[in-house]
Amino acid sequence: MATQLFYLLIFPGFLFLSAFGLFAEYADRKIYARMQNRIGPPWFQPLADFIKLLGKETIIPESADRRIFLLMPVFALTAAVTSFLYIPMWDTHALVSFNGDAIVVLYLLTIPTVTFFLGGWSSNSMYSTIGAVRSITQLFAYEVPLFMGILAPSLLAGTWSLSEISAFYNAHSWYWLVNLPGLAIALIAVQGKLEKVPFDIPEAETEIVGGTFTEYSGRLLALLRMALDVEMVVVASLLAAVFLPFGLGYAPITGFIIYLIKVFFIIFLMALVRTVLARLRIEQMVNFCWKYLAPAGLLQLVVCLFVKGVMLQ
Amino acid sequence: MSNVTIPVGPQHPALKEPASFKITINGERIERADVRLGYNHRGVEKACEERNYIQDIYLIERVCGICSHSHSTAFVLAVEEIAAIEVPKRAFYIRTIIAELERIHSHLLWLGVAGHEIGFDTLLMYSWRDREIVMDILNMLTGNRVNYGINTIGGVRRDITPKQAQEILCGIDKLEERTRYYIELATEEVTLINRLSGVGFLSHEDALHLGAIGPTGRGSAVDRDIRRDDPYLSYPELQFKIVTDDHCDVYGRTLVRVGELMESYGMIRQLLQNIPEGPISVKAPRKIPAGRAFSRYEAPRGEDVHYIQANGTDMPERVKLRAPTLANVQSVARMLENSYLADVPIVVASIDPCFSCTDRMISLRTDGPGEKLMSWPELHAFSLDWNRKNRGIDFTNLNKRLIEKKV
Amino acid sequence: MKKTGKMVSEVLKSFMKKPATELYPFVKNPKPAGFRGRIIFHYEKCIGCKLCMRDCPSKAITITKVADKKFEARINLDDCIFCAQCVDNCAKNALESTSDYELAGLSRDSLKTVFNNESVDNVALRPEE
Amino acid sequence: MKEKSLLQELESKFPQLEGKAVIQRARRIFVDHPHDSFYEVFDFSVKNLGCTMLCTLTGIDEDVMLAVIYNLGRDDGILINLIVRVPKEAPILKSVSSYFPNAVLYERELVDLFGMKVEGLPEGYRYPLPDNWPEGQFPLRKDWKQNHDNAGKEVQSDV
Amino acid sequence: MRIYDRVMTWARLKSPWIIHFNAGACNACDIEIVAALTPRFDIERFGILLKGTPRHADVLICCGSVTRQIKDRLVRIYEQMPDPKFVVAVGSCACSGGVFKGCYNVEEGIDAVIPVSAYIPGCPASPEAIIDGVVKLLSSLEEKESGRPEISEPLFTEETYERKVIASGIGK
Ligand code: SF4
Ligand code: SF4
Ligand code: SF4
Ligand code: SF4
Ligand code: SF4
Ligand code: SF4
Ligand code: SF4
Ligand code: SF4
Repeated sequence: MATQLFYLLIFPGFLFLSAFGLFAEYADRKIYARMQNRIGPPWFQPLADFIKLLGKETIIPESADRRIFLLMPVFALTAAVTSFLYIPMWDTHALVSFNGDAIVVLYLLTIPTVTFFLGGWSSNSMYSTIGAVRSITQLFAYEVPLFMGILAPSLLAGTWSLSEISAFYNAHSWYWLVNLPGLAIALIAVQGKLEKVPFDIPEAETEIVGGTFTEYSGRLLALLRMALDVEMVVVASLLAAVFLPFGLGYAPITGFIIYLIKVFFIIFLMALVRTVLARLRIEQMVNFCWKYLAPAGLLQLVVCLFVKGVMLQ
Repeated sequence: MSNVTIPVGPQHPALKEPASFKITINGERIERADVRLGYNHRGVEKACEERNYIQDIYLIERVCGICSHSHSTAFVLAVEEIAAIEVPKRAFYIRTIIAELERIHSHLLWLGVAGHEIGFDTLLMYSWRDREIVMDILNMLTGNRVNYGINTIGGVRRDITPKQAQEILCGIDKLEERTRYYIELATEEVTLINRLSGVGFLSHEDALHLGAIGPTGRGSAVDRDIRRDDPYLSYPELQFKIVTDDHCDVYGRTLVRVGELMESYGMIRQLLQNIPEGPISVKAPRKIPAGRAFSRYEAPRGEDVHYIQANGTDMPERVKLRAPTLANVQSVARMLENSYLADVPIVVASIDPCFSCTDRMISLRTDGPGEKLMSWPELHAFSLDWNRKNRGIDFTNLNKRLIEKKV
Repeated sequence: MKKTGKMVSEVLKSFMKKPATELYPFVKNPKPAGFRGRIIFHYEKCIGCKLCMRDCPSKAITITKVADKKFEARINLDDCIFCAQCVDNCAKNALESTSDYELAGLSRDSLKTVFNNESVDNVALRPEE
Repeated sequence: MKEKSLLQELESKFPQLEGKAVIQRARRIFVDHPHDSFYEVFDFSVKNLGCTMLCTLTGIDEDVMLAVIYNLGRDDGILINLIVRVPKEAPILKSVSSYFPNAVLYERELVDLFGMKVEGLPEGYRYPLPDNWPEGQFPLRKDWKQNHDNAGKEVQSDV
Repeated sequence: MRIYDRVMTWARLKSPWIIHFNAGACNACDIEIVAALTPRFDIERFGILLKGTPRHADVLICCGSVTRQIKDRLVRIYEQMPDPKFVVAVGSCACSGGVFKGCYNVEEGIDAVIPVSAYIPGCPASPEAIIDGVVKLLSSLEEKESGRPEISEPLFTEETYERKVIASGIGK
């Protein structure tokens, strides 16, 4: 029980993830700034933002649905933290794993989006409502390619458990190369999940102010931002585990460093995507996802099946 | 989702300046757009009548901080016409150089803002970084980054030294190279093109009918440019072409603006090459004889019109200004019809609106399909009410809080 | 050719390059000669003609007589628009435009500057400082 | 000269304009005209003299009369400025927004700042002035004064 | 609680999020504010982020001479910001009305409507001057900030507010 609590609250649970999330946000912002040829924030910036928001007045709009408005940020954070427990880091084993956890993680990762939707909807402000509707619309569009992108490797590995997927690729080196197109697909789809350019449509500042988050302030906003940060780490780790499954099984320290390098590499790629692209319109985004991204994901699935067939012979 | 009205502005991230657009949407489509201006009305015209001509130059310069030189030049040109002042040629050249530098700064600024509106912040960062080159040049020539204060009645206040001329040319070369890159970017980057083309469509006929001017009109193939049609300053002596485009959408307007940038570089080179020697100003009387004059000026956003009536004292009898944005606002409402909510910022930005000189309001009658018709006062009341409840501070609640505290 | 990700190479180049940022408050770039910043007043040159007051667009400058042939200038930095018209108007060069632009203050009173004959070295007396 | 021929065309159509229309300088024609046939002149200028844009409407307070200048622009840069005067007591104009949609804005400005009445002006929001601006205050009229005291401070009145 | 206070003060000084509001400015100041965000000046170095909604902002960066139309919006934005909050007036117009002082449709500066914590003169205030102003504001807070948010009183009630609008000298 005690160790489990330790896992859940300290490492790799809440505390570690929070710190990691904040640092990842820093890395993301810094890389973004450097790509734009400016200096960017200092290293403690996300932490300062977080603490400052904790100390600010929290305004709950008159017309908002209080309970939902208050609960949603907590839900978002919890879901994001929980999903991390299933993801293998340096070992081929995650803390918790069972056959099918890949699916569970993907579902857990949709929870923050749904909570953003509910939170935005409950704030009962026009901007938030539109942001909320957009975030749900977009969820349906990117979720399918994301699933296909991530499921292709698991098909090839023949298991639905993330740990086993890692183990499989670790054992059969170079097979992961087959999945690189899947990485590209997932990278793009994930921008939607994290609400970043080109899919930051739900919070498009120039159109609908702050989107779903317009009415949030103070502590609640801090939690929401934290949830997004943690989600970023989880997603990066997930992609690293599934698509870059090499260098596993070293001693914890070396393994951890390799893991960090992979995660930051993924974060770098994500920052690159958002630096060079313009925001799409919601209907362009849906179109793009169904017309190009989903078929590409399908193709990836077929390729994986084919490779598997060859391999079995 | 049924019809929802969202107010955009007057404080809204997409608008650097106050104006309020009331947009009725159905889902993501716009059914109706109303524009309300006037938030920036400061009463400049009245104030001009209460100040002397010298003070007016600075006041009028501050009608707008982007085309500050446009306004002040249009003003001094009209005053000089009334007083029949023979302005030295060199002064005209210097004014023209500043005018074109201003156009460069304004168009680069627009490019960045447009990038920002479509969520392409990298473009904002890059184009504004490059804009600093021209800001430095202006700072060097005039002593201020914006609101240059270079004009005075009878000429200009500062000369351009050969060394400065050299620096201008050097900066222009750098900018030209960067602009090439932006042109490449604008014609090749797919996400950019997707967000710009087909958006904010304004047909050639509509543009003519609604009197669209400047890049807004030229992006719809309206071949109008005061620099050629009603030449002033040193433009008659310059070789340049008027950039037009027949895309009739935001993309067309973008191409016009980057095209004009290239033209401006050419013009500045010609000006610096041919600038005549001589004095930069003549002494002007403080009291301007009675008379009237209209001056027109092609500002970065289109035609700027000034009317001055003098009555023989040192203060004008009447100053009237018509800024380009005012003429283009009507076109915006037309462009917004039937476009996506996501496109509002970029469409509005595409006329490069500046309301500080404009501030008036228009109403648009586009009755979208299936729309509940609301009378004006109704709509107004609805939006006010809505605003109170959802966005604005609810005063009633504040009152309650206050009363509770007191009791 | 139309393609996406046109900016990748440019962006990666920027990533490796030194940022374009100037480290302003820590490193100060000199302003160009002729920069129009804070106006200062040389009291010994002033003859009290008040031409500077006449054309000031925002009525920021006031010259008052403090003693025989001695004049004091008040320049309200919160009003002044740094147009330097007063400098142009002054035939005696009693006013001068400096390149000082770091003028922010926490109260409006701190923005009222007074120059009088006690300030021997002609430095602005900013009340508060 | 283009301006001359335009002027002749105008004068041959409206003989009463003889001597009222002047070419102030290249590309600037001023037509000072009594009120009764004003809209015919306007119509003629738009339809037959090639005026394609309305640059602006300029109101001027001339003591007992209010003057309005209609600045019509041609594509070649010639401005035809038609002046009309209406008495301050009953300043009534007709809307020209059917010719130029843009005119709505300029006319509203006249309504707001000069207190003109414009017939045929479509319904809409108030002018450049705020909604809570008092009735009957027209800031651009010469006799209008702000109740500011000399220091530029507003006089506080307890309304 | 002292540590709490110190940490909070530190965080607050390192993370001033701003919202920009144009209260009838000529645009030059607005542009200089945006320019301060771009690579050459990059105020994200100080942790400053520009936010679109007043709910997320700590500092209201305000320029312009406050026209009558915009006045109630300005108050509304100010009221929507969560405490603690600060207002910075950028440009001569915002400080005092500048050249527009005495125009019939303007108030005289931001502080005629809402309390202002720092004034940055200039026309327009250059990005450097804006950075300088923000740094001065922050260092002054460092000295006196207690760390705990004070909840500010609402400025106007509906009635007093309306009265103020009506009362403020419209021409006779
Ligand atoms: S430029 Fe961008 S960051 Fe600045 S106010 Fe506008 S939307 Fe917000
Ligand atoms: S909008 Fe026009 S009337 Fe209003 S202050 Fe500006 S110039 Fe004057
Ligand atoms: S139209 Fe815009 S840019 Fe031109 S003077 Fe007016 S405000 Fe300035
Ligand atoms: S159009 Fe815009 S930028 Fe130009 S003067 Fe008017 S408000 Fe300023
Ligand atoms: S010289 Fe100047 S100060 Fe002296 S009387 Fe003449 S105008 Fe006045
Ligand atoms: S113009 Fe010069 S000499 Fe005359 S009062 Fe002003 S400062 Fe003194
Ligand atoms: S610089 Fe301009 S505003 Fe300032 S005091 Fe001199 S004349 Fe007045
Ligand atoms: S202070 Fe000057 S530059 Fe800034 S908004 Fe006012 S007039 Fe424009």
